[in-house]
Amino acid sequence: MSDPILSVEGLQVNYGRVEAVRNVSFEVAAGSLVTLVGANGAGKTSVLNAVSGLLRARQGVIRFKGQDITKWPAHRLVKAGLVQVPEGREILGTLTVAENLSLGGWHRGSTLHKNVAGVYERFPVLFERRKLQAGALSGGEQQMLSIARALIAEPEILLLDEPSMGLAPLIVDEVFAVIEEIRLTGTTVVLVEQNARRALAAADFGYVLETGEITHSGPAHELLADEKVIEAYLGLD
Amino acid sequence: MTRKLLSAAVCGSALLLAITGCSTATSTESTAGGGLTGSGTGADCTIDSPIPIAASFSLTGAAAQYGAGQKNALELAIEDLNKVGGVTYALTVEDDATDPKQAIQVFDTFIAAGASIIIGPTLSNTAKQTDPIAQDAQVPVLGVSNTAAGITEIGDYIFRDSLTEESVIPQTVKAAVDKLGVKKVVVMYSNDDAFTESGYQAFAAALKDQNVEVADTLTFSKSDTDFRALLNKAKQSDADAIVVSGLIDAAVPLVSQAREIGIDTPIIGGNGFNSPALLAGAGAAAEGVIVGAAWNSASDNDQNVKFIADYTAAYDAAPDQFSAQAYAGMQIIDDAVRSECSGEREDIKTGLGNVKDVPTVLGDVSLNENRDAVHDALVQIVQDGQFTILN
Amino acid sequence: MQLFLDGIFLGSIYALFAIGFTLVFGILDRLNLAHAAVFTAGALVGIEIVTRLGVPIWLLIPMVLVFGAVLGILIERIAFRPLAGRHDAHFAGLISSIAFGAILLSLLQAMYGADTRRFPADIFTPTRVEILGATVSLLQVVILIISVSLMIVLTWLVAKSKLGRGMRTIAENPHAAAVLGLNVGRISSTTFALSSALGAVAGVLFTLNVNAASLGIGHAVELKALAVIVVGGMGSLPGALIGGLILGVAEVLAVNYIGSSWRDMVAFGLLFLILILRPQGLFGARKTREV
Amino acid sequence: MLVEYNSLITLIALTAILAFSFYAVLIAGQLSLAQVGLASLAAFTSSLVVPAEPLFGFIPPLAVGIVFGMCVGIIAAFILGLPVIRLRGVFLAIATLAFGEMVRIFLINQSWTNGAQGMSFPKLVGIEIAWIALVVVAFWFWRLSGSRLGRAFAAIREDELAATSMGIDVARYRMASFVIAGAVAGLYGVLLTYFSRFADPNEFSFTAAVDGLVTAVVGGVTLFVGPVLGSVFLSVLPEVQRVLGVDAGWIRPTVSGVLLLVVILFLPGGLSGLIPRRKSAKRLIVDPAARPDLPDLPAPGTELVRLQSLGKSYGGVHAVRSVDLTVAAGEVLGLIGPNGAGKTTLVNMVTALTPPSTGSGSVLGVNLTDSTKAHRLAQAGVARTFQQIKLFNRLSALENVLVGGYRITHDTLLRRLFFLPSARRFEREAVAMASAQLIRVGLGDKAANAAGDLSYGDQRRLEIARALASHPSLLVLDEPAAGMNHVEAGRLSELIRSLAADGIAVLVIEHNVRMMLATCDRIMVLNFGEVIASGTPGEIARDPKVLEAYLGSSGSDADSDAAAVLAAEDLAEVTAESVRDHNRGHADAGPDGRSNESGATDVEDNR
Repeated sequence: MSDPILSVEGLQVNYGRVEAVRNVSFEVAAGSLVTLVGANGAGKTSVLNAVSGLLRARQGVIRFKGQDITKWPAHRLVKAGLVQVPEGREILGTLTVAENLSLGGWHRGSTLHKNVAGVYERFPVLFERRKLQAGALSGGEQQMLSIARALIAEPEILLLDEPSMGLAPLIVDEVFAVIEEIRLTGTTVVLVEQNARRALAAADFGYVLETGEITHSGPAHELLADEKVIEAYLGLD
Repeated sequence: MTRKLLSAAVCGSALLLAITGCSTATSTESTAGGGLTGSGTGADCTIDSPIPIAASFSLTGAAAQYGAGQKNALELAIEDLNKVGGVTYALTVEDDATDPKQAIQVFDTFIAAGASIIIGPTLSNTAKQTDPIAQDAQVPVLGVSNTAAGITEIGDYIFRDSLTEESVIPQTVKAAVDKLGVKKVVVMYSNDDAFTESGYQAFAAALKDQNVEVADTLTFSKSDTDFRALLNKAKQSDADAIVVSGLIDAAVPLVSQAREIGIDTPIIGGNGFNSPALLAGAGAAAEGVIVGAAWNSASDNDQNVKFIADYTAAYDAAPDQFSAQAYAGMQIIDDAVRSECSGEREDIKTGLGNVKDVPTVLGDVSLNENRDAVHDALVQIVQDGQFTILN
Repeated sequence: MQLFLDGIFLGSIYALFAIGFTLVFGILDRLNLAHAAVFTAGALVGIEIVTRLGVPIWLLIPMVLVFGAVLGILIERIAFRPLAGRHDAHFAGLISSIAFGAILLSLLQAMYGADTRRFPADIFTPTRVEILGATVSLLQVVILIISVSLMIVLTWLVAKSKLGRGMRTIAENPHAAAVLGLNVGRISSTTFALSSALGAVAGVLFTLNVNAASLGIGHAVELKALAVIVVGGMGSLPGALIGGLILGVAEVLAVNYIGSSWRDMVAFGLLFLILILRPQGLFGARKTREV
Repeated sequence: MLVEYNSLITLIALTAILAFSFYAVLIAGQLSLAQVGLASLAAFTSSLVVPAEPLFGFIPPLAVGIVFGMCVGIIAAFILGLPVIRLRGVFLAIATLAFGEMVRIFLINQSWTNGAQGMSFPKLVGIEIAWIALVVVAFWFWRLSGSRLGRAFAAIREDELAATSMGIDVARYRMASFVIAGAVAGLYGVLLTYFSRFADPNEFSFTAAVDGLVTAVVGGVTLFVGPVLGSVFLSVLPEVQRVLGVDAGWIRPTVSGVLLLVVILFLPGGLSGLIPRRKSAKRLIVDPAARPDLPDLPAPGTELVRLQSLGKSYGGVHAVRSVDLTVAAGEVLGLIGPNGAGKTTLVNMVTALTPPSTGSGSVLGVNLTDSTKAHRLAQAGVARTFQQIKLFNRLSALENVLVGGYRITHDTLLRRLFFLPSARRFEREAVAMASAQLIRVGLGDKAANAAGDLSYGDQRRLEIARALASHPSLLVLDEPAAGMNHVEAGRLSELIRSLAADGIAVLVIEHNVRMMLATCDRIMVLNFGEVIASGTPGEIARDPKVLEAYLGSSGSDADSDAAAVLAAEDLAEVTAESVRDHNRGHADAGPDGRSNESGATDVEDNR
């Protein structure tokens, strides 16, 4: 593997006295799509939030493009090109679609308009609804808005947290198609998913989390083929 | 665990009760040793030990601006009196934080520490809570700023050198009627303050005595600073004068705003108006304000002239009536101590009972049989930026 | 007419205080009880600046704005930020801001003593104008104009500017704001700075208007301002202005038709009635918060 | 020489009593600033009735004053409570603050109080009476803290919705805490004025209210000694500074302010947080004999729930339309359907958290109408869990389950006050019942852990245990398997079956279709608020409409039997994958409940 764009070593995250994440290490190669899969409560989101600066790591080192970013606050990371699409979409329901998008370009004053235009081109439905309150969008549209909003921040690496959550299977297809597109533009993607099968099918490399620890890792297709992994740790069959 | 805690708490408090219960019996008897009696009388009196004087003023909190001046003046007085020789005073000043509960604790501390006399507290309503404690412990108290009714009635150990509003205001009203021919007035007062409310009652009585018509009575809050609405209402009554019982905080904005909205009639104020701050703050607007007061800064009394000069030099601010009364209070105590030549509580009490025509910064002061101050009150009018005497 | 104008002017003072107050309350959802102390500090420090440096009034206002902003940042850093993430942050912030206000007031007493202070008499020449048969002072008109323009500028700022967008984002969803790369800490600080800058200037204008500043002035206005922001609508800037004016007029009417001793009853009675008669949901979409 | 501190010690007790008045509302999660207003009402009115001589020759005047003052406090608090009790948080604080100021202005304008000049009172209270009163008050709150009433207050403080669904009448208990606070405030007012011998209405100002609140908060509301600690700390502080020779003046309030700031910022639980937290006072009681005798459950097969064309719309949007449904005792009925299909809205209507817009329904003999209160239904025997876990996070697991037992336990406060043996017996019964439920869900070893510290799956199980503790006839589970792996889900399935075997009717929403197929007797499938299929698990697995709902493909191609069968075989797989994804990942988001802000639950949205 070439020099990873993102590396995590020995990460530990606590909530009060509860250890949510223990000694997690992984690497993400530039331009790749890496997925963290695991059941609800396995600690996937905690890992992602620690990387994106929303949570303080108790222990461990996180590097982005060679720099130690462990203690960087979220806004600095976004500016540096590490952008997260949060779980639950977190769109701002009382703001319009256009306002939501411009918030994505908080640190991109000069290129904001170009980026928004680009996003409207890719997601015509958002252009149609740009003056609507974001809360009035359907779930799938909201997810697209959330992703689009992140793209406006010009991410070098995009962290996606459960993008298929709460969406009908057809919409999930669309979301994964968008992820694939993003990846083709050269943006590195870290995808956290409960929908292990879908995620592994799309990814280059996968890590399996269970109760805060990485229990399996490997090229995604190998994990996908490893029925034992799927059965034992993901509760799928 | 909880059970243990509780029983510990119960035992602890029981113990506390026992101890305090016992110590009450042995308490409060006397001031330290016997060194507080001396030889000689009056100016010749010599007492070896310094006499412990305690003062409780509001140095912080809402009444801090009065307490600060009182403390300054008292310290100045002690310094001056200690220079005279023969008798020395050791002063302790404590802060009641404008909180009666604090004042109660301060009084307890003073009484237990053996203070010969307690000066203060700043506010009358606080005094009503603290003075009974001193009365019970037979420690004399000299109020230097308590003007409300009922203070000295608390007991025979309670004195004051501050003239009550009842003794000042009738003179003020009379002077206004005599000299200015006032027939119809509007009365304004802050009804949430003991001092100003009792001032109002005195005004109301005096106005009735003088057959002055009260066109309207308006109240405000002691924390108010915008009086335009009230003044506009007062203006409509077309009165000859506006009578105000308020603290200096209210006086300055009230007077300024009255002039601003075009009220040119005299404004008659109580003790609260008697402060250099009125002249400094209201400037030209203060012209024509009539103030009945226990103390006149313009008085040519030697002591007063010196006091104002010394105070101004020491604290870089002009003294007000509160300061003057505090200074005078110490002069009265000095007289009482020297007359009995003793710093014992009982002797000071006796001495205070006999205070007669003691020269002070307030003029010659006596304490009457009700332990209230008797001295000339002055009615002043502001002219050319100065308080000048009207009567 | 005179009555009405008196009420309007009285109300504009309340509004001036309330606008800064409600900025933090409405946007960051924090009740900053140190605001009254900032108000007092603005007045006293303003007097100090004028007395010492003899600056004219138009120069004083920006200086006090800066002073207030610094105080606001301190308040946010000391009394509010350390509480972030605590489940009782609303409630603890109430108490910590009380403590901060107490410290500020006692430091002010240390610096300037407890005496009532004033601006030198010549700083603002009192000019009286006749409007519609009523007499008003120029200063009152200026204060009203400042209140209204502050309200307009702030409303615009919150609605349209990038900072305002950031504020609203934080108000709606601080977590999303952080994800989007907004510097939540800095925007909170800025909001506090704005709020306190307004509070400090309000103190100066208030003092100019009534010609007296003591340590207690903020406290007296604080309770009325609380009434104003509830009456006007929690967190609404135009509401703060309108609420202030309503309260001012109501008080003046109370003085004239009910009796001046019951005037303060009007403010609190109004506050009480509004809270009871209108379900709390009407004041904004904000959910109940744990206290 | 303690005599110089005589007043100080008395005032510590009095201040602590005031702080207890704030404590009384704070423990129920309310913030009221009316306390000093109530105290001054009590104090001034008591002067009108307190006789100079003992009443009837033997009732001391002070006793008359105390009783009268407390009654005034109670009545005034009740009258004030009627309009304001439905306000929350800061709004309640502001409304009560306004009340306090109104009382002050009223009293100042009364001639019988002498207005601002104040009134004198005889000195009837000394150090002994003050401390006796404090001990009585503290004792009362100590006994309250472990009683059923105390647990109800704690539940309301932690989560009102969960408390309601436990059968706790939230409005009534909030009023109760208000009234208790009023009584204590009245006591304080009377004691203070008959101690200080003088009072004017200004002493009972906003500032005094804030001081009282600060005292209570500094002391902490997690332990009944909090107010006493707060009072000692704040009352002694000036005295200590005086003894240490700190200059009178501005330094003292500065120091006090800084210390207050330090306590608030660094001691989240107040001073009482420094006292080592008792390891959940109670241990599990596993002795089956200790469990209470419980009424029998309805006979298996009895119809417990009947809904007829029940519907709910929000502003024209139909969340649920015209659902008919019955549930019988001993039966497990499953509700499945894509996200947003209206499942949670439906169970919210069944548990009376949401009033229906159309149709009728009856649950355990209670009709579902606009005015049906959730706690009434809970008392009739409905218990539930929530999609967004709603535990009482700061209480221990056992305490959570004890609150759950609210419906079937006896009120123990009075008995506890007198240490009656029955109090111990009732408590043993309650603990035994709670222990049994904890053990049943497999949390026996975690009884003492704070609920908020448990892992996600354990929190789900704890919620079930809490629901079971009320001995329900109908149990409603909203996504109970979310966050569980398949082993845990399997155990949960067994648990649900065994509950049904006991005769409990179980209504369960779950996305884990495989588990549902294995667990339920009947399954209803909802989509867009409508029932699109209903039947046995076998029938459901083969229903093309179900397939369509989940796959979102057009149904026309799936008409042929062959396709349907094929698709049905895929169903479990696909649904298990895709549908489960919208569980919000509560543990992922952290047990601090952050996800409460980010993703409002259906329940919250609906209210």
